[in-house]
Amino acid sequence: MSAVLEVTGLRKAYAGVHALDGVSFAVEAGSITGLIGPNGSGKSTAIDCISGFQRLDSGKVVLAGADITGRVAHHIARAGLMRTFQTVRVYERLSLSDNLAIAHQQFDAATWVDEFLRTRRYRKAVEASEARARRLVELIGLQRYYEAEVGILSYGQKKLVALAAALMPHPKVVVLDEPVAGVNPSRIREIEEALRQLNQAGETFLIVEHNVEFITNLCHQVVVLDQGLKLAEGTAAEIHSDSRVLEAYLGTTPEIAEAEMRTSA
Amino acid sequence: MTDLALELVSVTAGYGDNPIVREFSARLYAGTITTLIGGNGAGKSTLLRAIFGTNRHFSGQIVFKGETIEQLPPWERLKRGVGFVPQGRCNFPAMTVEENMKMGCYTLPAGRHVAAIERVANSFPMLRTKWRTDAGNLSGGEQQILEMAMVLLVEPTLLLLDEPSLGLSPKMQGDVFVTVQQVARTGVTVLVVEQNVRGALLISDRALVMEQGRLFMEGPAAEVRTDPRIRQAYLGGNIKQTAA
Amino acid sequence: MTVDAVYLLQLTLNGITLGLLYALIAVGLSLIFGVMEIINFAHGELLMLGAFAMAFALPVMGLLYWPAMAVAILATMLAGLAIYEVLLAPLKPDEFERSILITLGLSIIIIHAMQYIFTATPRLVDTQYGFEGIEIGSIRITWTRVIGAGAALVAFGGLYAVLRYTQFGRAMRAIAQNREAALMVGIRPRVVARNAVVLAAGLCGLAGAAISPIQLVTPYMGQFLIFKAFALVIIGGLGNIPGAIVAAVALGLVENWIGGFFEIVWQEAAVFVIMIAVVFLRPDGLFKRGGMRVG
Amino acid sequence: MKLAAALVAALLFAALPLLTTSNYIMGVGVSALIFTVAAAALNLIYGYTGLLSFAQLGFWGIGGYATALTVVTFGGTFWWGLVWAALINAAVALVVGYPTLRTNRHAFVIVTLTFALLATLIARDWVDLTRGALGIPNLPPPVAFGYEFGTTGRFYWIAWGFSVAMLTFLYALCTSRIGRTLVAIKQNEPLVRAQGISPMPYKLASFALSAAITGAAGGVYSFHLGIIDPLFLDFYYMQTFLIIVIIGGAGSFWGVVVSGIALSALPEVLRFSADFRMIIYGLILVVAMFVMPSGVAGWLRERRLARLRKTLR
Repeated sequence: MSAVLEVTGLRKAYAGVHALDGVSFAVEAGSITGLIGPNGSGKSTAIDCISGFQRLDSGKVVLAGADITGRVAHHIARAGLMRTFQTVRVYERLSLSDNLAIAHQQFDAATWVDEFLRTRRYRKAVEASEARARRLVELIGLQRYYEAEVGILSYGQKKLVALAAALMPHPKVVVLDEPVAGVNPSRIREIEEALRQLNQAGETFLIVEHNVEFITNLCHQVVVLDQGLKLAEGTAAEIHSDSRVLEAYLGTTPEIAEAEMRTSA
Repeated sequence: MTDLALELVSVTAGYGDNPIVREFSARLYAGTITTLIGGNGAGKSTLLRAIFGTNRHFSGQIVFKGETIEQLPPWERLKRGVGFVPQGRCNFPAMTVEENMKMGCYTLPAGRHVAAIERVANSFPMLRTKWRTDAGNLSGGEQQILEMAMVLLVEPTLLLLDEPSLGLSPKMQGDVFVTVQQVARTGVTVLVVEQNVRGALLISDRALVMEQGRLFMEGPAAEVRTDPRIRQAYLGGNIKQTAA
Repeated sequence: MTVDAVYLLQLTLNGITLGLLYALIAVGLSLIFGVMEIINFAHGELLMLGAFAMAFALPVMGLLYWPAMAVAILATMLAGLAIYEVLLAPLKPDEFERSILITLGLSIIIIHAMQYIFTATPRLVDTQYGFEGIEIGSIRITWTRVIGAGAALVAFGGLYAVLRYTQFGRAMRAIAQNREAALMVGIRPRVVARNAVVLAAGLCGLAGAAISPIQLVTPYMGQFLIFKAFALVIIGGLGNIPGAIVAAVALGLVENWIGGFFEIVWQEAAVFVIMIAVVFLRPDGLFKRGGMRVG
Repeated sequence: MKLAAALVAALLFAALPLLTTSNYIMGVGVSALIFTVAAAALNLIYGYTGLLSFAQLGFWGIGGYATALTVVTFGGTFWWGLVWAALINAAVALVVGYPTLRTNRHAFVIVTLTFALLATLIARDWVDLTRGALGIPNLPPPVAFGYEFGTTGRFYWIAWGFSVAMLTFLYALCTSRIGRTLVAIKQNEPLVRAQGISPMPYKLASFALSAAITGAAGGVYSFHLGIIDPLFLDFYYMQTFLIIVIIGGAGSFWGVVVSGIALSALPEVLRFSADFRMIIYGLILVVAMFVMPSGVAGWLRERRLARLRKTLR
């Protein structure tokens, strides 16, 4: 296996506070990699920097051999990195089929001239997009909503739509930002199963998630962040038995006695 | 620990059409510190906002000092003694510490401003050293303490704290926890949501554990601290399934 | 072209007085944007109402300047209160486009109702000072201009004091800086928004009253001033009060200098060119923005 | 269905000069057709792309003057005048749009508003070019292949052909992938960027196209009036376009077309004094923003969705 996404020495500070203080990790092609850590550990900042939604201060991001460091979001997407968002983002007032088609259109060869002339190239592109959309909709089990406006779906269903949209153009890596946060427990299993199937079909995922059980069940490789630093890295089993990880989640016992002395002094 | 400070009766609250906290019932006792814990998205912040009144209330009752307050706007609840320090930076960054403190007195009659500021500034000596500094130029920990001070000016009897130690160094976290303890010693009831669960439980009397918007477990802080299910609340997905 | 120093000085003084009156309008817009994140399109019509109120109050008051001005300010404040309670109070902070369209409708109604009732004939407003003025050498400025500029300066001083030293004004800055924190300390957003609109209306009424003896009073006078005020709000930085004042005075100067030497069309175009240049070079406005700073 | 209805409506409109000899009715017809095109162009930038542009008034005026000046001052034909009107406006839209769209949508609204009022002032004050307040009277009727469109009845055909062509073009655009992308940008710009699409070219293109079409519409309308003066930039026109879009339903192609035809005819039927008519327009705008902010089309759509929700749940 080779790394499809390599992140080296990622740094980002807001007003002097380090959100990321030199984080490096790699995502192997064909793997599911988890990125976990407690609140404020820098996970979201990391994927925002990788996907071009925030400027990084320093570091290097390489996607399938191409340096994409500091490029704008739509360039990075076109280079083959698709992402979802923590608070679900879909086009509420467009149909499910349109939601998926838009995610694909930047990746086919048809131009607007082709479209106006309805050339063969345009028709083939639409066919390919449609076939892919049908397949993905079947996978997420929303066939009966194919022509319905996405706005009428539930929160969990919208998360599935966002996932399907990210997969539309056969990206090299799909970055999922909290795919199961706020989703019904019964549905979490469905999402887990869908991701596993997609992975077996060759898709590569980088998943940021709070739900450690979900990550443990699914991921081949897990990276743990804490306070902007990489705390641990390894297989799910290794991470689960690493005491430092639990420490990070539950917090270290602060030196309260010491602090008391400081404040009374 | 018998005096009731706040009673939540089957509270359902959230945003828009989306209830996040569902039928949540709990009691807080006067002068105690209670920690509210639970995984991300469990509805902790939503519950605090519901008690202060800055989100949508669907059903249930919030009883404070023998009065139901769930229909009151936030400023009325503040006048009755419910103080809330939201998550993240919640001060006026382009105003000095002094001006921020004066804003904290907003609901007090003008005659009491000077005495209130004097009283609170005495318990937070750090503030005096930065009196003319813009709040936006303070460190994260200093801003957190300023925010708590701003709410304490009106002498609330119930203080709701949302992630007071988030983004602070361990040393500053310690200072914030000690401050919370000091506040509780003056008789204020505290309900705190904390990412540093261990630190929070160390200073707390009781703990409420939330899962999927509902109350999952409650008990004395010391017991909850050693309960193995807490580990699962953070590292596992669905407590009910794994616990069964 | 040789530049006559006296002529230049005259233009400069005229520019400053004009700029201060622009500033009164722009500051009001900035104040409302800071507190409510909306734009009041009908702000120019408040100015026009102020000018009309002055025009009607002066004869009744025996041409006495100050009482008539007080009447004009009071009248626009009442109009501002009515506008807030009926139209603006239901708006949420993110409804920027809706606020513009609603107040645009209001502006149409006010202009045409005034025109219907009072006709479009321009009115000349006379005061106790008539056309007397001060003369320094060959420079001449009418008292009405001097007093108008002076009243504007006093108003800015008063506004600064209110925003800086009173809970009433601090609450406006507080909401502009952090809405959630404002709720935390018990501020009632609607009350503060209403105060801001009434205060801004009062400033506009002052501007209208001060401008009425200088310019002809017509139902359309607000529209041509307001568009400059909009540009000034952009140049100064949305919601930035000192920025709007500095930009307004600078614009008054630039316009008068250009108008003194070039064709009038360049004078009108200047504000737009400056605005586009500012937007191009400094997308966030010329001055630092961020939560209605004063001083 | 809709297309068939549109075809029938277009043919009915084409038949108007055969049904009536009244210059007045045909004049109302010309206004209705031209205003509908201008409103549809505003719908492209506001309803689809989500950018509230007041600059349409400026484009309308520049288009009118550009066409008139091409014919009167520069000795070109009416048809070349329309081409210039479109090209100049597209260029102006790019110059104004590029810096402004980099900031935020608040700035866009205010800058376009300022632009519209500036255009009014220039029409009045740039006397060397526009002849100031007097305007340019007696615009000659357009001529094609020796046929002079000298009467209202004949000019009507130009207005009809122009609006059918423009509306067809806009319909094709709005229902294409480009139109769909504009809606996507309006709804969720970060998501659009995450899907590899750069929003800026789309926004600029829709602003420039909207400007070009509005400009050409202004050109046609100025020759319908036969005179152009600063009143051609009266805010009345902007208000009319806005009300058509808002009542019809921003973002709905057919909603705006239907309301364009209906609302341009309505004030003519009601025949109030100019001031009174404007007061009613203002009231309509205010009331619509409170009662029906998404227009008739939006209201119908909400009802349909509510039904759909019921059957799906």
